[in-house]
Amino acid sequence: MQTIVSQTSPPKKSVLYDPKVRGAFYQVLLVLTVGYLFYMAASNAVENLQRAKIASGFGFLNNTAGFDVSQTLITFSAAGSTYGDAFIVGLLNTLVVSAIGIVLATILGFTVGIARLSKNWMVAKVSMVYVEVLRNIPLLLQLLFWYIAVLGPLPQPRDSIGFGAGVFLNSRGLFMPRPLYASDAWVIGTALILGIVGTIVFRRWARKQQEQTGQQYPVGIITLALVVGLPFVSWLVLALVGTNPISFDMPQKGTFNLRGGMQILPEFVALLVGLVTYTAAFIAEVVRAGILAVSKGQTEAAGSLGLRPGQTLRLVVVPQAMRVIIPPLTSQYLNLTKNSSLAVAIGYPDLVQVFMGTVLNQTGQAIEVVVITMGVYLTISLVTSFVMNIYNRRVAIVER
Amino acid sequence: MSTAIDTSRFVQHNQIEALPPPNLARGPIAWVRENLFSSPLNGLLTIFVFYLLYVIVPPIIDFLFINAVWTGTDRDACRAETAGHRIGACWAFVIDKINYFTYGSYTISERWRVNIFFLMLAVGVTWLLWLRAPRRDLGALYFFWLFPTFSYVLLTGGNMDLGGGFWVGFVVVSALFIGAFAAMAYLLKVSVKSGAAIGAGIIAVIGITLALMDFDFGLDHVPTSLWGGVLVTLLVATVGIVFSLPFGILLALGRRSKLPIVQLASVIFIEFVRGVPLITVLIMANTMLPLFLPAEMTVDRLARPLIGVAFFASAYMAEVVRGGLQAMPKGQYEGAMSLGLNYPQMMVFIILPQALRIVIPGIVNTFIGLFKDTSLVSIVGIFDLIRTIEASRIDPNWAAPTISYTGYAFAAFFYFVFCFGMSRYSLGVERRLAAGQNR
Amino acid sequence: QATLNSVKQKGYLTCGSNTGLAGFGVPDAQGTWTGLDVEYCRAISAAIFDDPTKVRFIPLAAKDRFTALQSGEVDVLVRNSTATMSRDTQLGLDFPAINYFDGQGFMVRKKLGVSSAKELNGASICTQQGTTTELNLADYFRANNMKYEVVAFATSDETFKAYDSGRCDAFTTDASGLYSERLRASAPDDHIVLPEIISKEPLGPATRHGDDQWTDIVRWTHNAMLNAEELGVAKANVDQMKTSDNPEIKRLLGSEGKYGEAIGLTNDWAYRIIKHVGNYGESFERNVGEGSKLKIKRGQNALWTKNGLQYGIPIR
Amino acid sequence: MATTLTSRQAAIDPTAQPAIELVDVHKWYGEFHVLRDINLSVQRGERIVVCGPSGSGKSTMIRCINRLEEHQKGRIIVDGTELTNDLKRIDEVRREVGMVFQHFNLFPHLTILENCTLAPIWVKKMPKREAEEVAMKYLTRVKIPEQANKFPGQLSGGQQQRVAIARSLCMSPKIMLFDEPTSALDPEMVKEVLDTMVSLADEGMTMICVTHEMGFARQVADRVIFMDYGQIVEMNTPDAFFKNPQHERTRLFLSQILH
Amino acid sequence: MATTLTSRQAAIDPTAQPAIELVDVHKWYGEFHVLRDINLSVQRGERIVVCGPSGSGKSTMIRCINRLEEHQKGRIIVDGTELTNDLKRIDEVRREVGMVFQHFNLFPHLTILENCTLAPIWVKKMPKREAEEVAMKYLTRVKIPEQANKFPGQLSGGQQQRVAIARSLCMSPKIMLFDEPTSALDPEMVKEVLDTMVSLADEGMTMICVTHEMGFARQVADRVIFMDYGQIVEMNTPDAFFKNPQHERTRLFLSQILH
Ligand SMILES: Nc1ncnc2c1ncn2[C@@H]1O[C@H](COP(=O)(O)OP(=O)(O)OP(=O)(O)O)[C@@H](O)[C@H]1O
Ligand SMILES: Nc1ncnc2c1ncn2[C@@H]1O[C@H](COP(=O)(O)OP(=O)(O)OP(=O)(O)O)[C@@H](O)[C@H]1O
Ligand SMILES: [Mg+2]
Ligand SMILES: [Mg+2]
Repeated sequence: MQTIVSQTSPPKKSVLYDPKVRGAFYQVLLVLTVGYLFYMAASNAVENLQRAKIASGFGFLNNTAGFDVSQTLITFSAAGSTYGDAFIVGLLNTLVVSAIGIVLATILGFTVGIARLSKNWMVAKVSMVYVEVLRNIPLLLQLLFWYIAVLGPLPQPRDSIGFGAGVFLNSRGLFMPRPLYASDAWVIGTALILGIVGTIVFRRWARKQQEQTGQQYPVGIITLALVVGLPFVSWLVLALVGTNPISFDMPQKGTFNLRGGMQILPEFVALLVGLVTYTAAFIAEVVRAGILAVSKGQTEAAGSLGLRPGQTLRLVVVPQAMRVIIPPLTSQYLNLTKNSSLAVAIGYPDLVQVFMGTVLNQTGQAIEVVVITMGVYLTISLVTSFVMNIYNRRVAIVER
Repeated sequence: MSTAIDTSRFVQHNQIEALPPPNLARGPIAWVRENLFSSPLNGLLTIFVFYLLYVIVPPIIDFLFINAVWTGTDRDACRAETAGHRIGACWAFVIDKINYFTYGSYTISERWRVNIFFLMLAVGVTWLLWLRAPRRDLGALYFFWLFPTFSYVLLTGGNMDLGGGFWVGFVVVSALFIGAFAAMAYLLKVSVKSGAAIGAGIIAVIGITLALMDFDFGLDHVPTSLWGGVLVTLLVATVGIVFSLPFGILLALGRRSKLPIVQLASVIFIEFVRGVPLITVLIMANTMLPLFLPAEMTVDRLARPLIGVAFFASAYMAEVVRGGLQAMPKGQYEGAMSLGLNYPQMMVFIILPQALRIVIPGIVNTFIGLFKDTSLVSIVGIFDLIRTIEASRIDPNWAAPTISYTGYAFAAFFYFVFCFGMSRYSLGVERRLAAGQNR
Repeated sequence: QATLNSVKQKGYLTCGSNTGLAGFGVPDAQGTWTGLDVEYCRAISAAIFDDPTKVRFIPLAAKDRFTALQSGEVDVLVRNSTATMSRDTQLGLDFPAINYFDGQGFMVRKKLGVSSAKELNGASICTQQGTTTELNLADYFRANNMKYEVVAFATSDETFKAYDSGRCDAFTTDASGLYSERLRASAPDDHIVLPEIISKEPLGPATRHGDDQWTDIVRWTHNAMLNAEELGVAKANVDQMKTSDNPEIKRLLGSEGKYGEAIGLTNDWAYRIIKHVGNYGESFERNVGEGSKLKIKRGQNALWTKNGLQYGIPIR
Repeated sequence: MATTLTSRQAAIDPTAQPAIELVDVHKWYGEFHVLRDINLSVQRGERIVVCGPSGSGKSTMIRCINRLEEHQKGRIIVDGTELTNDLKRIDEVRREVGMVFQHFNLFPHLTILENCTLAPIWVKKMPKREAEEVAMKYLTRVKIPEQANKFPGQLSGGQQQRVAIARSLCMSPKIMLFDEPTSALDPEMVKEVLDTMVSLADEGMTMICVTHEMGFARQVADRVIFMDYGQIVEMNTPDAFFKNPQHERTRLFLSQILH
Repeated sequence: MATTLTSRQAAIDPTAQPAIELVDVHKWYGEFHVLRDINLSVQRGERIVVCGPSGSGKSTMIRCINRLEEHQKGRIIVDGTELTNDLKRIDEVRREVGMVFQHFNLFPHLTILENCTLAPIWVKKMPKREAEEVAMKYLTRVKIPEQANKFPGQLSGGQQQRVAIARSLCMSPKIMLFDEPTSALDPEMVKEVLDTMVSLADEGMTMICVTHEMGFARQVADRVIFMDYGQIVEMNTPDAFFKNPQHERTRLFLSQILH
């Protein structure tokens, strides 16, 4: 194990060839370039703003808005509300349409995705056509189409289509009775909460029972009975006793339009339908890929253990497919939320329409408005991907 | 055939020929039973789907073809009162406006220039996407340099009129630049000649590009405010593609860089852009870009959304390319390194060609997204196809009930043909790549 | 800085125009613009180059128009913009002239049987977002203690389209706009414009604050056209009028005094305007007046001599 | 390993109802005739090894036995139940028949223990505690009780295959089917799995095993079946089969496999 | 195959500067100490075979020699150049050191010929014509000139590995490193590759080869090195090494490998 170390000349270090030095050089270069660009942009902006006499700062959020918005979830009036309120109105409208859209798109998307894998040739092909057509046409076009498709055939308010029970449809939207809660409506609420709590308790108990005795219970039916049945029964009892816990504000015909009740704007419907059908096409693909990702061997193994198809799906296929589905599904949810900004094209007052549209134009404070709007979307995205990363780490299939 | 149930010893002496399967497994009836009515639930579903199709398809066919109006010069042709029958799609409207939908208000006598642009685009796309086309390296050069430059000259008319002063300045700066390259090469102890050559190459590319733009080819200037329709739609998409691929690759390399600041900068850019809706990026480009530029500098109104779209697409492209880079086995890097290739050589000759090939489907899918997204420029007032349709459908000359639907159907058809074509292409490539792996 | 110099150097003038408002500024299929507003631009071009076609129009949405002017993208904005104090003082703009005295009004379907804006309580109203219209609307209904539902759209196209397809009971914008948009309705005769005017909307060209010479050119282009009408100088007779003895006409057409040079132009600047474009009355009649499809009465926009508000400042 | 062929033969009662019976079974994949007139009767406690060239239909045959594939002609009777389209019967049959796949097919999202208890809990409605005890018993049997709380991805191939065997055993099947259980394994891991199978065989489990491990066949099989072109070409006791193959095709095959 | 040990020994001049020298080399992966105090000096023309159990650091050692890995302590001098952070020197060293990997690492998007000419053209700035001539020479050397225009995916493993060797040779390296060049091959292909390596060795190429092909070691090696736990445990002439291993660990290892 003896080795002779012969004399070699000590290495001459050439600093320029040291990767660390080179790295530092490139990075400094980058920082300088980016910094310079930012500096130029900022100084130009300051100069331009001064020249154009545009105010800066976020003070404008406290100024009176002076305009009205068609759909507001908080009280909002041209006289009393500020630009800050307008921001909240827009944000809430975005969130509402996104939230409902996500729920519906998920349902439709899973249905279509599973249908694409159906053994029924007809069902599979129709789903395929649905997916291909919807995916390959711009959403904007679809929204514009839905908007006229929704608006076009609807009658003027005077000729409203009535569905009975105070439900009307006309070109101003869908009108429904608005529930008014009487003082003892709390009973129903309590019943609902009791039902939910009861379900949770029951499920726990059923699982324990199963672990101990192997006995299984019809969890689904009992859940339904508790969550829906209990409130219904309590309402029935109250109604029979004579106090009516819930009354309805019915839409009435006015000069131009129906008054009172609850109104769902056609813009909202068009946006929702467009977003849901479009996103569902993408979700369907995600779902299909996820299910296909679970190998046939898994189903066969489960089958050969004697699990029934339903059980195989629930215990073996779905848990594995979900791991594949959830990450792309989340990005579809994010896409839906971001796409809701196309509301601007059909006049639904979402964040971009109200804030980046009206407020920006009324105040001229482009930088502040753009920064706030983008900040909101960015926050939603970052929070979602942060949560997703945690989830992914938790469910990742353990490998050697 | 003697049964062998109880024999534990058995030898088959005569070969049983392959028989056709029993009849129930074949024929249209069997097919229908197996594929449409295999169980009561399936039967029900089939009937439901048939009903659905019955409700949806005939009216669509009816609208698009049977009751459609193909000829006419104004609204009278497409109104039930005047035409005297039920009216479906008013294709006469599209035919009447087709030139507007294609070129916008582009000067009529100059529209041949747009046609050449379409042709050059088709050539470039085919060259790049057809995997077995000859000299695809030249194709890339064409698509990412010559084609954009020529298109610029052709569409705007070129003749930027930079003036002699500019060119004097350019020559001085070029000389300095080449000198800097040579000096750097000297410092880095690589061949000064090749350093200067690289510098000169870069200058030559920029110089030739500028010279072409500056040269007066005798083409009339056509201001971008006149451009519109399919021209603008394809233009926005093309700029997005031409710009986003190289820039996306740079961003992807940046994101995988070991240098923390480079990596951080790439990550911030990519995640920022991917976190916000395109429409906000467009509005920002539209309203804020002028604010960030010096007062005397203005950016063409069409160029603003182009810049926005290009950056937006780059971020998405970067993520696709990064996927390809990550899929490259470490052995390829090591093989290249052990031959003594340096980083740029390794990337250009070994890693990127393979990584990009793997992600062709991803790239094409990004293009599809980009192509669909071009429609959003209409929201910021650019006259793309959608916008020209929107503008035409309130033309009182053509005011008729089905005009809007017809316009949208036309646009939907246009986008569908392109996007579906691209998606089939990417599927084909994907299959071929998968097949190649099993080789 | 000096817009006139840069315009002369470029060889053409860039004008911010409406994206399309019939009678005021609208491109035809060949991309040629016509309208009362854009003729101002042609007039300026005629004054500078003796050629009304050295103009490039850049169609601007309401929300982009002032930025475009501020940033120097356009030399002058001829796009039915309301002159207000805040715009004049805070946005760095100048409104050198009012070429159309307007006010915000309403349009409704005849079928509704409404004859006054006061009857619009509870109506839904389509309007364009980011405009003074939107604010005036809110003020008017509040002042009259009426309820309404507002549906706002980004562009005037979308707004009118929504109204036309029945989304709203009423459509509101400047009265001139109402007439112009009505032409595009699928059945123009089904709609009426209500008599109430709920705001003052002095519309006119706008220039950048600070370039006085350029602002003067725009201002005097307008006044030259008004004075020409008042003096009876028209496109057809301008050459005859050149020989007129009337000192006012002489000053106007440049045969007396050096008024043109004072604003950086030639002395026959006004002659060029009238030769190529005509006087205000001609332009009005041609584009929006009774002779046009819009059929708007002169009304407030008649000369002061005919009980209108248009008052040409004397050239002397 | 102690049982000799003679004592084994005695243990099987040929008069009792056979565990598995295939009568004139034919199967097609589309136009392709994969199983041709298969006749086979397996007694309780009998151990059958199936071999044959690739594509000869070995897998297809045993997959038909627990109806992972449908046959189109003939009858298959497993444990007295004929396999038809009747779903309920299939479930019953599958409960009695354990299957071990070439690629293990463990459920990657469940721990080893959960893999083993899943079916007992949901199919046999066994209390969880009890199912776990059973599972641990069998995991000890296959000598990997200490891996119970790991995930399949964390085990070596040989260990995974042993888990797969334990998982099947937890359902206490009467019959075990093995489809080339060792061919996806590294040579050193094959032995572990074969040992486990030998010890199973010693306990009198009825089993059909597709394998090319001729050592295993010699050691435990009661009969060896050779298949080719979807047919059973030859069937014999291992001794006779290896020493004195009757059919030309068998001889050729054996010459290749035994070097 | 003709050279005998004695004539070989004469061919190496121990007084000349060594081709490779490792002095007190240590390397860590994170906390894990993979190479511990490695001292090795390889003379020009010498052929070294490295063996040892899996994970003992064999690959790591030879990867350090062309700096695919960095060492953290000690000195590595290749062909008179010490390996430091200096990029230029690394390129120079890599030009002189050819490496053949277990998994070949051919570039799948280039033809065989392009694989071989890429580095000569871009690193050595050789004209393309000339590079192709050189490449064909070496492809003929490894007996696959007719495959020049195919793609790697179209060749068998053994052929691919021979291309990998030819690719390295095209850079005319002074030193060749082989990292288990035959272990990813089917047994029948191993011979082709070993033959190629033997003929290389016969020409006096300096080479270090990680392999468990003891026949190869006996035939060509000047010295055999046995590594374990990141250390060089034993180093000797092949004769002495196989007949009379000194260290307990070596004996154990050899007993396993030689059956
Ligand atoms: N789902 C299928 N559709 C069509 N043909 C199939 C299908 N599954 C198998 N086959 C064909 O049926 C034949 C028998 O397949 P099987 O898997 O039973 O062979 P095997 O004897 O198990 O072969 P191996 O030893 O390779 O596993 C093969 O030719 C195969 O290609
Ligand atoms: N990138 C790395 N990070 C951390 N540990 C590593 C890394 N690469 C190798 N190792 C560890 O270093 C040790 C030595 O690895 P090396 O590849 O040199 O072994 P080897 O002797 O070549 O083994 P084999 O015969 O399996 O190829 C092993 O324990 C390995 O797990
Ligand atoms: Mg098989
Ligand atoms: Mg190794």
